[in-house]
Amino acid sequence: MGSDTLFYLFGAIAIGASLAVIGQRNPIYSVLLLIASFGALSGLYILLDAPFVAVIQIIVYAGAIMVLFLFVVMLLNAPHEETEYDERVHPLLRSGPTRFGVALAVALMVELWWALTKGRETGGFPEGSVSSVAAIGRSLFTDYSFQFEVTSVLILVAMVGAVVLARREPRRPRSPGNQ
Amino acid sequence: MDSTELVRSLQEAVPGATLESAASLDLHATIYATRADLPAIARALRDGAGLRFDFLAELTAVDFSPREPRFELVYILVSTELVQRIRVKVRLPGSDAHVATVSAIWPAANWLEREVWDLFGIVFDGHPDPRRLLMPEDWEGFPLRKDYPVQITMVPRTAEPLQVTEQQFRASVEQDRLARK
Amino acid sequence: MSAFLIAQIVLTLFVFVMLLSSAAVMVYAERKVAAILQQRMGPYLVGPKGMLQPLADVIKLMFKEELRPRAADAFLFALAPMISATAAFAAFAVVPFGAETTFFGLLSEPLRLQVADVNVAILVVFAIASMSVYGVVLAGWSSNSKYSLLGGLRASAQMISYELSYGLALASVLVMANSLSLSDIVNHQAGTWFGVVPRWFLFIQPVGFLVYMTAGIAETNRAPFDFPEAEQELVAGYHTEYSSMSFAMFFLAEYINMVTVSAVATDLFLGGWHGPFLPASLGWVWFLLKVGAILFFYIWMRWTLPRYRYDQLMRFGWKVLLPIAAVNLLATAAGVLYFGI
Amino acid sequence: MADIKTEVMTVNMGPQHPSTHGVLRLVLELDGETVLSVAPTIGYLHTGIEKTTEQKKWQQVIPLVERMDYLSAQSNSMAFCLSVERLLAVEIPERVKTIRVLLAELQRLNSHLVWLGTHGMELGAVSVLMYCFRERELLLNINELIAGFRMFPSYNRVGGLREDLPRGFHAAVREVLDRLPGKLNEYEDLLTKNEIYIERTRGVGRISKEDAIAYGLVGPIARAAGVTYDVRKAFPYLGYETFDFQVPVQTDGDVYSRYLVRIAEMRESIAICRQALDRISPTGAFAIDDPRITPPPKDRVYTEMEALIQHFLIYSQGFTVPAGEAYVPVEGPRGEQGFYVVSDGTNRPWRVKSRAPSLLACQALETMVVGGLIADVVAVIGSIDVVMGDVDR
Repeated sequence: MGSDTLFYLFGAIAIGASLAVIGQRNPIYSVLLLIASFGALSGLYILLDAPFVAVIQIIVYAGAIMVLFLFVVMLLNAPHEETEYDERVHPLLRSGPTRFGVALAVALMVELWWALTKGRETGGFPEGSVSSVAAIGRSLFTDYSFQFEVTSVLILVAMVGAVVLARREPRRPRSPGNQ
Repeated sequence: MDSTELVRSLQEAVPGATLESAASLDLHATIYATRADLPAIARALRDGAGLRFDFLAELTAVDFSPREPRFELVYILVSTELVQRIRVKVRLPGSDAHVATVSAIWPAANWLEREVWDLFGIVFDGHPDPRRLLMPEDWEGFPLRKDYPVQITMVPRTAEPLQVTEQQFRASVEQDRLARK
Repeated sequence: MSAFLIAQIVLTLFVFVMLLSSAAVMVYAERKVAAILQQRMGPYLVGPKGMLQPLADVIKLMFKEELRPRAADAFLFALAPMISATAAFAAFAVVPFGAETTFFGLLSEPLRLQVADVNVAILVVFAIASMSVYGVVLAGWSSNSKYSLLGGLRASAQMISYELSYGLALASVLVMANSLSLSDIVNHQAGTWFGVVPRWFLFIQPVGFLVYMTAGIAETNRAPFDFPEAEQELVAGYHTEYSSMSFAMFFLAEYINMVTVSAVATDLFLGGWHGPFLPASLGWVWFLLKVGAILFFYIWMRWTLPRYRYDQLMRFGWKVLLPIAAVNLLATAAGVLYFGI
Repeated sequence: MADIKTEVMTVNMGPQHPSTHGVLRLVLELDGETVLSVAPTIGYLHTGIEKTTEQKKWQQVIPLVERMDYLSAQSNSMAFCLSVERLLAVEIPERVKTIRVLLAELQRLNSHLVWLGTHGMELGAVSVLMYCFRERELLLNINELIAGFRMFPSYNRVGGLREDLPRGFHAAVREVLDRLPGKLNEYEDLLTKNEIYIERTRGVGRISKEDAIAYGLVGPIARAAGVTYDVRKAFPYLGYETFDFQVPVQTDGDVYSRYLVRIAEMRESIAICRQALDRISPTGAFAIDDPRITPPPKDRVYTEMEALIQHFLIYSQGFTVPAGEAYVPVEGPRGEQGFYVVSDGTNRPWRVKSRAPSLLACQALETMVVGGLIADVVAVIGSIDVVMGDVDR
């Protein structure tokens, strides 16, 4: 099997699974399809001769972040998406968050188109710089050290924010007298 | 402390209460109280100086049917502080067997009173949770009464196997799904 | 088709069969060791000294009826044990278990005793281990049983907490060996210091080894960290509703995961197949001995210690183990920079 | 800021669950794994023994009451016999009293061993169970030796014992008593200083001294909370005042304290057993000499007409007990235990009520469990040592 076939296979899985993610009513299935999509993506990375990135993709996204997603979905015990809207109304005509979603989708499309056309102009990345772990490490801590540190700080801020948001006042246990 | 002495100190703590001390074979101080006086006496027994019966060891009833008054409630109390025991008894008529609860004074009485209600049908006024304790909730009759037959064939309904059809089961599961949605 | 390729295929099949039988051996060893610890007989009826007991168990499990709760999610319920078992087998693929050998001249070029030699092997083990949690979590969720759900929730929380320490403990070894390939790491540990002490990373990285083993036990859901099943609390946790072969797959996965964790620990910290007295071609004997010792330790722990409590484990993971692992990594990196090991 | 909305999960723990000690059912409301409320439901083992006793002759009640609290058979039947003997106003021989003390203490050891084993197993230390049952086997062997029955010997009789002690009794008991202290050290090695065990039990299932008294808790649970009440010391029976022993007390009222109290109690029981064993002569009176109550020895039944008639009367008619009521408390393995017995002067009891320490312990479960985790529920149920046969009767 040539690498072209593999590329189309993984690509099809990635796109198909991603589309199915938003088509699912059951959030658990959505999460699983997203994982499948990540798996296909990491297959694509391997085809690009970047096994390190592929494995990291699995460890970080599929192995850690999606487990958290699944945890939350299970904890909320929401087997089906709540459908508040009337099914007969066309999605684009519905109010509130849906319109916002449509706007976001349009923005994403435009960005994607822009990025693809731009990418073709610059001609992609230099060869061989992504395959070796040492090379990745070196470029992260030399050429891109500022970006790396900024990202770290950003994640730290997000983490602190999450802790603050999720913190709850300690629940007072009910005493047996007052129930 | 023997029963006459106890009666005297109780009488001081609850003036106007009708109390009588009774002979007992097992050397337990035993007193009879009336239904009306019970809450005041219970409080005095727990808090009174020289009494301090903080520990309700046992609460049960005896059915003396066909004698009237039919029921006798028995409270066995222990003072862990002064190391003494007392037995307080309350006579209840069979026609209207009810008495004030003491579960606010001794929390231990909660289940014990439920058990007495369950098995003897004695009502405890003001009980926080007046349900059956040992028998199934839909049981009829009070098994430890003397007029309750020893051998009966009564099928507790809660233990009957649930007979549902396939469709009913599916509908129920679906309903549950909808409810959880 | 070259002899080399055939050898490779045979090797792969061999590893697969060996893993299957290692689970059987583990079941027998677990029951026998537990029995000895508890001063009783253990299995003794089936076969000599009860050695065929695992076989009897397998046959029994195969002929059991496969039950599925009516309200369960059929697809995921069937999928979950497969994920567990597949992940367990896949993780071992990149673990080397012996030096390169030509099988006494049968092969023209030396064959590495490893199913797939990937240069990021250690990360692959780690990635697959992190995927194996899905089997447990999905089993818990799809059973539509509250105890199973609690087991699944515990599993996911536990995995996330312990993967970090696990990864950091691995990283400190990677820094020392300066490679991501398990074979390189093992070969880095060949030889001895002063002619006596083997050059195992265990002696330079005792803290790393402890962290790795603790996190490894938590990752494989073994006592005293077996919260997802915790039969005294959650009945049987995530596999409460499973029966027959689907249950057997979880069982199999648990034992194979133990073997994998032990094998990786041997490669990382105990010098893999390097050892005195034996020629290099028989290195796998040393490997087996070391893995066996760690597995015995696993069983010993299980039958001696009470179970930890779930929140205590989480607190321990985040507040004790993770800082220790992080400090250890920093110290290792500093040491490597300064001494240039 | 508004709370994140989380759903409370209702979990049915029992009546079929590996660690609810039989058929106790707890309806738990959980927030994550934190217990918000617990509603114990009992009655699944309700066999109506109290009603049944009213149809039985006095001596027929003994095997019945032994089956209530199936881990302390000897204590049950002894407490019942003491109450009936009080009604009959008979004084039993000194030797019988001492034998009863010995048997009751052996029963306490037996019960505590089962408790320790199951408690250890529920916390995941499975080997402790095996070790404890190994020693319990020896105690059951003693039951088998004296009565031919291991769990429910029915060896106590109103007015004494069924028969004299068998040959070799002293040696058998002494062997067990010599063996036990070392084995207790073994259990303590596994648990007392075990970091995981301490973390699992210390501060868990705490109950205050005041609550313990108010909820009618007795025995090791109350003594772990600082209550010094022990029937053997407070209201001595069977000559307990002549024995030299301590009542172990802790003050924390948590699971760990209960464990320490029970372990210390086992050591005290061994001491009492040794003292009792020294006092018991190998042969001697084993029942009162009262033809109304005690059947004549077998050799006289076979040779004398009067003895045969007496034997026949006791086993067909039973004996009558004067009208009245009696309650003699004893210290069973689970605390104050006793039978409130009412007689109407006939050969059958009018009412027998067992004071069930386990029932009240179940009731207090709520105070101990709420606010803890689901794993603590298991630890607490184990630590209060409920016997469902005693709860439901």
